[in-house]
Amino acid sequence: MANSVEIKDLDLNFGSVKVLKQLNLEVAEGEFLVLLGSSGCGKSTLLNCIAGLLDVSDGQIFIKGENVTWAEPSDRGIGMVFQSYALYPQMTVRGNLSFGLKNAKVPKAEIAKRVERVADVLQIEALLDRKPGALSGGQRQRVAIGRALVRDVDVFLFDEPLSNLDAKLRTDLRVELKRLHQKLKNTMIYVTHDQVEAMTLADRISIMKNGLIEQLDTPEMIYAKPCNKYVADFIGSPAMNLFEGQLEGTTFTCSGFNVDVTGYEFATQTRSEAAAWLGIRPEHILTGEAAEGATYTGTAEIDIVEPMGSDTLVWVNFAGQSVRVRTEGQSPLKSGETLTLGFDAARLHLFDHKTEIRL
Amino acid sequence: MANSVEIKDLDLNFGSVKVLKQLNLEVAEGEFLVLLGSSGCGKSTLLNCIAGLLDVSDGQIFIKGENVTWAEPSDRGIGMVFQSYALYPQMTVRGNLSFGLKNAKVPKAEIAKRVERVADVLQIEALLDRKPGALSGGQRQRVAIGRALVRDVDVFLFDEPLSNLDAKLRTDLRVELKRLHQKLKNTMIYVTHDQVEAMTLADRISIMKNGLIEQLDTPEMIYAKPCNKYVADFIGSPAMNLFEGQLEGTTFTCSGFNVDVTGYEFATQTRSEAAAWLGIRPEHILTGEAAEGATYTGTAEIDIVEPMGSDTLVWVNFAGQSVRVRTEGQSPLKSGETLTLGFDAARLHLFDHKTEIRL
Amino acid sequence: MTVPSDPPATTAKRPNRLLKNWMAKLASLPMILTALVVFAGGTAWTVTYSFTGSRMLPRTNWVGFDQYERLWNTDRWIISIKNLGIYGVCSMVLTLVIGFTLAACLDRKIRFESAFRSIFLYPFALSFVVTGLVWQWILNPDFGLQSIVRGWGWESFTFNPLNDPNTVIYGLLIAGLWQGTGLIMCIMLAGLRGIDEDIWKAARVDGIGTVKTYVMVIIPMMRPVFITALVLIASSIIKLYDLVVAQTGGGPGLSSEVPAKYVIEYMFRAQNLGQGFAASTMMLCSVVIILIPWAYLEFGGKKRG
Amino acid sequence: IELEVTHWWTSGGEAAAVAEFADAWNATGNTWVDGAIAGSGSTARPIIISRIIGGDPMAATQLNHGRQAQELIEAGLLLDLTDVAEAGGWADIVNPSSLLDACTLDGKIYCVPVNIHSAQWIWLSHAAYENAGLEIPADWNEFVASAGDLEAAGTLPLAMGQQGWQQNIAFGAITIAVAGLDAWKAVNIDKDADVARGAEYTAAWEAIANARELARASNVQDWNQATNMVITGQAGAQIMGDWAQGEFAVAEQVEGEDYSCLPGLGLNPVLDTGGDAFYFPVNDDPEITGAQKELAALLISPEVQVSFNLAKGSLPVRGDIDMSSANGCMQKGLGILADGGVLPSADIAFSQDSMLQIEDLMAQFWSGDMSAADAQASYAQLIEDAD
Amino acid sequence: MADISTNSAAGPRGPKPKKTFSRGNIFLYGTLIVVSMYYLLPLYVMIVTSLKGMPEIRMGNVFGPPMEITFEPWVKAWSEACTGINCDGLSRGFGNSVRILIPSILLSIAIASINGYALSNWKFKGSETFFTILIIGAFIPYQTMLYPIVIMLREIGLMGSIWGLVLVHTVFGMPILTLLFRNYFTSIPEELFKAARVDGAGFWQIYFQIMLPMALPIFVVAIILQVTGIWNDFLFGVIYTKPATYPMTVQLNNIVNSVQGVKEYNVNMAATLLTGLVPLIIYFASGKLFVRGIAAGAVKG
Ligand SMILES: Nc1ncnc2c1ncn2[C@@H]1O[C@H](COP(=O)(O)OP(=O)(O)OP(=O)(O)O)[C@@H](O)[C@H]1O
Ligand SMILES: Nc1ncnc2c1ncn2[C@@H]1O[C@H](COP(=O)(O)OP(=O)(O)OP(=O)(O)O)[C@@H](O)[C@H]1O
Ligand SMILES: [Mg+2]
Ligand SMILES: [Mg+2]
Repeated sequence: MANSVEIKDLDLNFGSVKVLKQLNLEVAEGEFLVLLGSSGCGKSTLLNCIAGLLDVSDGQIFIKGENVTWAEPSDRGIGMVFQSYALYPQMTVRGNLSFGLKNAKVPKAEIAKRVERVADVLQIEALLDRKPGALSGGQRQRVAIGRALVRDVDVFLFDEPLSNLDAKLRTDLRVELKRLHQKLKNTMIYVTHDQVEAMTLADRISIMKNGLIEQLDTPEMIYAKPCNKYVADFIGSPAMNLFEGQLEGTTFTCSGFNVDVTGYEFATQTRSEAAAWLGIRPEHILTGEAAEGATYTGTAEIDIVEPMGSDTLVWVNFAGQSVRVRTEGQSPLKSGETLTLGFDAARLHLFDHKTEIRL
Repeated sequence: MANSVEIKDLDLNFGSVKVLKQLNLEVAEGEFLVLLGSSGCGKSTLLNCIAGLLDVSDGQIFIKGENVTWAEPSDRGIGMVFQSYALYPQMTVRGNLSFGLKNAKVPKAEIAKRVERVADVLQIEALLDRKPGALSGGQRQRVAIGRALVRDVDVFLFDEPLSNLDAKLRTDLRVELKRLHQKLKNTMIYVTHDQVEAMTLADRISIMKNGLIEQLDTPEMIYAKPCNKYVADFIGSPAMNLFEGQLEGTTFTCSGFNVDVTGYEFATQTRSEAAAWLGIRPEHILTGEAAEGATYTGTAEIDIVEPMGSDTLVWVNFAGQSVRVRTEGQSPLKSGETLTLGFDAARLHLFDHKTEIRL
Repeated sequence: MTVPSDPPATTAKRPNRLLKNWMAKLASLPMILTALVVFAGGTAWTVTYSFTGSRMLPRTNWVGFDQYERLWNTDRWIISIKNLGIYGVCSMVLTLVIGFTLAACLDRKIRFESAFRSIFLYPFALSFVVTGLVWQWILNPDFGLQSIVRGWGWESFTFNPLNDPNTVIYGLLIAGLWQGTGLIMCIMLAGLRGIDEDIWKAARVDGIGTVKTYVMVIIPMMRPVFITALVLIASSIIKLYDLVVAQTGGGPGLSSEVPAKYVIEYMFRAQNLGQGFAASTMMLCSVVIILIPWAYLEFGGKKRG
Repeated sequence: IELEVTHWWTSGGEAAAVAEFADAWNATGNTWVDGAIAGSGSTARPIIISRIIGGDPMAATQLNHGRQAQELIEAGLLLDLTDVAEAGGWADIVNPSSLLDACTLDGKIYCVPVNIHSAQWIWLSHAAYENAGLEIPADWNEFVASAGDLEAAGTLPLAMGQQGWQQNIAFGAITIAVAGLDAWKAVNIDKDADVARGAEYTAAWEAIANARELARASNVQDWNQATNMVITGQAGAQIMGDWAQGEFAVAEQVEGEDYSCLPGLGLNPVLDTGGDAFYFPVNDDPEITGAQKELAALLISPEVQVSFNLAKGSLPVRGDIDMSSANGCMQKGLGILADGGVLPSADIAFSQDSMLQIEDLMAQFWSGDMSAADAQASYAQLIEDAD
Repeated sequence: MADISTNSAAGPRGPKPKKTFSRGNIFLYGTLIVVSMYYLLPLYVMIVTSLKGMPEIRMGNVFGPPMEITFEPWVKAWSEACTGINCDGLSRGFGNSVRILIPSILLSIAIASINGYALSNWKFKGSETFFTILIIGAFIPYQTMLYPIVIMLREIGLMGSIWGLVLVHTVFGMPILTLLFRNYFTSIPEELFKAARVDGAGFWQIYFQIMLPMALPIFVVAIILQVTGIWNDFLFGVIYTKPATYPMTVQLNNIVNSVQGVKEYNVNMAATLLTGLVPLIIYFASGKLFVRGIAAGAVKG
């Protein structure tokens, strides 16, 4: 599979601020890559560089094997969708869709055909003669996607396209996007800071922090084997519980408990006697009877119970800190009661204390 | 338990637009009531009426048994927290906290004491001499809460206090709020359109639609026994799957399947031969082996699989529509495969087709 | 995944920096020329010739700082500066106070808002010549306000600001405010409309009175608006000329002279360009002194995206 | 041929006078395009000079002659009229010859003097004096003596427009009357600061300080408004140049019946000989240049001089024409001219720069409470620095 | 429990009764009305005076309504008042003013809007510097620039023509207008611009097809400011043109400043009103748009 987008040693500075630092990225043909990261980490900047909307300070960008580092945005074979839709407010939907084609001097008949096709794909035929102001948020974003689609490009760039929508619409459009990708099989690069979107949409997720890529892997791997503490903490909602302690041989000791981590798949050779972090996801903490046979079993006082309908989040005081536990369904637990907890060694995560890299 | 807030036959019109219509509400002492509803349904309006920031068109408002319909906001014994924080930007945090008290001519020593106490409760001691501009969103909202707290009032009103925060902070502050309520035991009325907040925080949730209260009940009841189709559809994410069909005796028939609803707890006397809606939550659809023994078992083609880390959302084509199924953990299902589904009669919801009221 | 990671041989050249966005640069040419040739060039020219003894025509007979020395030894210049100082401070304060008060009144959801707004704004549509003329007339003691009030029976009423050297500057002020406050009110009103509703609500819940809320909360929040207004007022104050000429002609005596008038008269009536240029250079200096803090506040503090 | 002529003659009498020029020019088959700019010279002068410098000049323009135009001439921007002057024999006919000298630079003539204005006049209102039951004063001293009674009768003794140049005219007239001619010449022509500090001038300044009190209640700005106060009898007198006559004429007042005029304030019957002149900016178009010269000759021609000066109330620049139709004031002026009681005009004596400084001092003095001694000291300093 | 509230159910109900004449309201409207009088007084005086005959004016009372309404001053101001030997009032200047106004507005707004657009969306090295110089230029008293401009106009050969004047208006209108447009265009989401770039639109296409149609409010403000400024301009109009093309204000100045004996106040006022009519109409007509435009372009600065 050829690389659709390839970024080499990309540097980007705003004045003296280095936003992207020697960034390398390869996106395969037809891949759905999600850039995930906290606010200000440089996701949009990277996307803008790929689109040619920002001049890179150093490095090269290839799209479909061609060096486009200095090409105009419109010549790069990309389409882009923005968080704020960025529809041209004074043009009708049809005008919005055909603006780029008109600029490219595509024949009229061809424009009409393409607009029809896209409108059909996105089911916005009925809206073609309205102006963006007369559309709902979801419809607007659909038109914005259509505007990228109609240009028949190889690579789609999305900058948080769903952030402005309410929860319900977000879910719907997310599914539509996924369906669209399955149908079109274009390369898509998608920026978000919503984990659910990242997890559900991506073929691969690239987790960014301060202009660097921390981990680039499939959603499953990122969830199951975060490569460092940052990624572990970042992915998963509610976030992973982390305990600070000592790893001695195969035993992790911290102020409140110790647990035998023999069942843990070490990524590297274990160093004994090292300060380390132990992480466990709220949904992987066993409770009640299930906890009995676990690698480690203990008890904790329940602080807060948050019923969420389909499951319940319980905050317990354990090992001197507030620990999140997620239990299935609606649970009869009450604040102040005692809960039995169990950790399964296979579900643990261990990170070096200093480098924060997965052990 | 006395009613802390009582609203009688409240009407509110903006010109000719009736926003609240003969609304009645009673909030018990120490209760955490969440007003939930889609945008524009009148939640903020109701809250503003309670606070005295809007003049009611008709009806009465009692706080602690006193008729405050015409009282000034500051005399009602309420504190209010806004989505946009609404901090006074040019005053320090201390200034923000003490401004109202100074104005009420509270003695200096008393002010200092109260500010200290609140700062301690909210852990913002270190921020007291900063200005809001130098605070993060979460810190700002904490100060805004502090400003309400410091006034030592009986009723707290929150208007979407967490909407402007990012996901992680939202979760943290949500828990803090819950803890605060457990500690202070004040009456709190909380507006949101985020279900998770509503479910986790509320003692009771009031679901509003077009200025009317649709259902007022505990989170568990609202989730388990939504009183009508609107509430059923509104609560739960992803939303409940709804099928349109006919209820004949104890059998529900629709275009794709029919299911015996004998195990269903009818709320009212069953009318046979009525058009009805059948609803089932994605997390209540049984899959694979578990589905075998269910009231109804069928198969469906998988459309899209969305792994979300701790669980997986599967979209299947079933009975002519796209049906959401939520399965535990990371599932090996793939798009295009066939999935066995099972419905459990006890987990179903039935609504009258015309009135949309729960059967 | 096998990735053909050998970079394609055709490494695109970085395009010439100057030619990048050349169309934008071309389109900005009028602005660049104006900035460089007219404003920077004209200013430099003026400053340069202020060091010459030019009379009617610009000449390069250098005289060093003579013109400045003479300038600061001239009573009229000192009076002009003082007048501008008094007028400037009063006008600045009063324009802001009145502009803000009116805007605040209009912002209180009143009836006939647009009528009031038009009334306050319309003088801005008139030229200073008109303003000066009308007020000169209204303030005329023989048939203006004074005679009316006397006509009502208050015989000892005296209101004759324009003919008294000590008060003439306030006579100018009355007219200047009449014309200038409308625009400031408009700007303030726009600023008030931009204030978050919730701040008002928070203040009401805190039990803070309306006036106190304005003073303690709203005004500090409108700092950028006040800065914009301040800059506008300052620029019009420094340019103050037409009004004086139309209303008082600088009189009685020299009691309402202003620097801009000094510049004009020395350039054209006295035909002493060097002196006029020296005076205008001093004015430019004061502009720069005003502008630097403003530019710092506007552009230095925060970076725009 | 259309010639555009700029000037700042817009008051009633002035406009009537310009109309005489225009009619005469139009009568030759050409067209007079009037470029009047109201206000005083300070409004008009930058406009005129800008246009000349800007290379888009008018065909002819009014300027006070004197030193105003010198730099323009040096820059080669004004048309040399020597040939016209020689053809017309201006050197012989222009009286006094100082007028032509003011137009001459390096032996070449660059302007056409069109009239003589003198500033040393006091105009007295008969109506005001009759109301107060007083005799009409015959000179400045009598006027000062009568002022108290005039004031008692509710009449303003001295009308004074609150502008520096008017006050300066009054100053000049009073110094000639009080300090005497020699002192005046020493100061104004020789720029002798010691004389300006001397006793004669002290007396003059005291007289001025007195006059200031007489004019205290005068709160008009423009000179013709002040004149109007004299015309209507609101004020007893005004010190103003002979152009005030035009206003009396427009108001249909008769010299000797309704008003009186005293040249040199009735004490020292001398007149300065300032006046107006027309300049002709250089033009590329030879046709226009020809017409400019034609106009120059026309302006000084006898008939035009008569009609113009009668309308404007000024004296003609040629001694060889019949002005018998002029009124009494003008006849007085002509008489003084003929007697040679001629002084150079301030326009010629001082640069505009010095003039403005002096006027500023006057404005300051007349409107405030500056003592005569302080004013005299400042004045002497200005004379010392003057050029 | 419930009885507490039932007992007090007799208390206040429904909307809070509002006193129409509350102290606050009296103060508020009182202030507004008093201030309005201050603002309206001159207009009233102008109108009333312009409708009086001279005899009535000499009698004194400027504030009294005319006993006998006459439109003669208006006629005179429009078509008869003299300056020098021309007695055609303001009528001649009106046409000139319009002829000057229209191209000046078009050119100055066109250039300023392009500047603002380039400054907000197409920043290049030094663009902010030029802009800063421009803004400082807004503070320079015009009069001090007269000479340099005369020289510049002479060099490009536009001295004395209407186009020279148009150019001058464009130059001096540029700082404030550019600031307005720049602030406005900066407030338009950058994404829109980026989307257009991706769509292959160039500098002018984005300007004409995307930005221009969105800029109506700020155009209103710009037009209003320019109409006021250019229409009321006297200095440039008189210096950079010639008598044949003098704008109305020059005629106004001539009428007002040519004192012929007593000042004809009624004619002056009529002339003044006539001259101010165009901007006045625009102000009264534009109303809300102006505030909105100011909010969009000035306040965000
Ligand atoms: N024009 C600019 N000038 C200077 N700094 C900038 C500019 N644009 C962005 N930055 C900085 O670059 C960094 C990365 O910005 P970027 O917009 O790429 O973040 P992001 O990851 O997209 O964040 P978000 O999730 O909030 O959109 C930020 O720290 C930001 O402050
Ligand atoms: N000042 C007003 N004038 C007229 N209508 C108003 C006003 N304020 C609110 N409304 C209308 O009242 C209705 C309810 O508004 P409200 O702000 O209470 O909604 P909400 O439930 O808080 O919505 P959101 O979740 O978006 O905050 C809306 O339809 C709104 O358009
Ligand atoms: Mg971003
Ligand atoms: Mg709301």
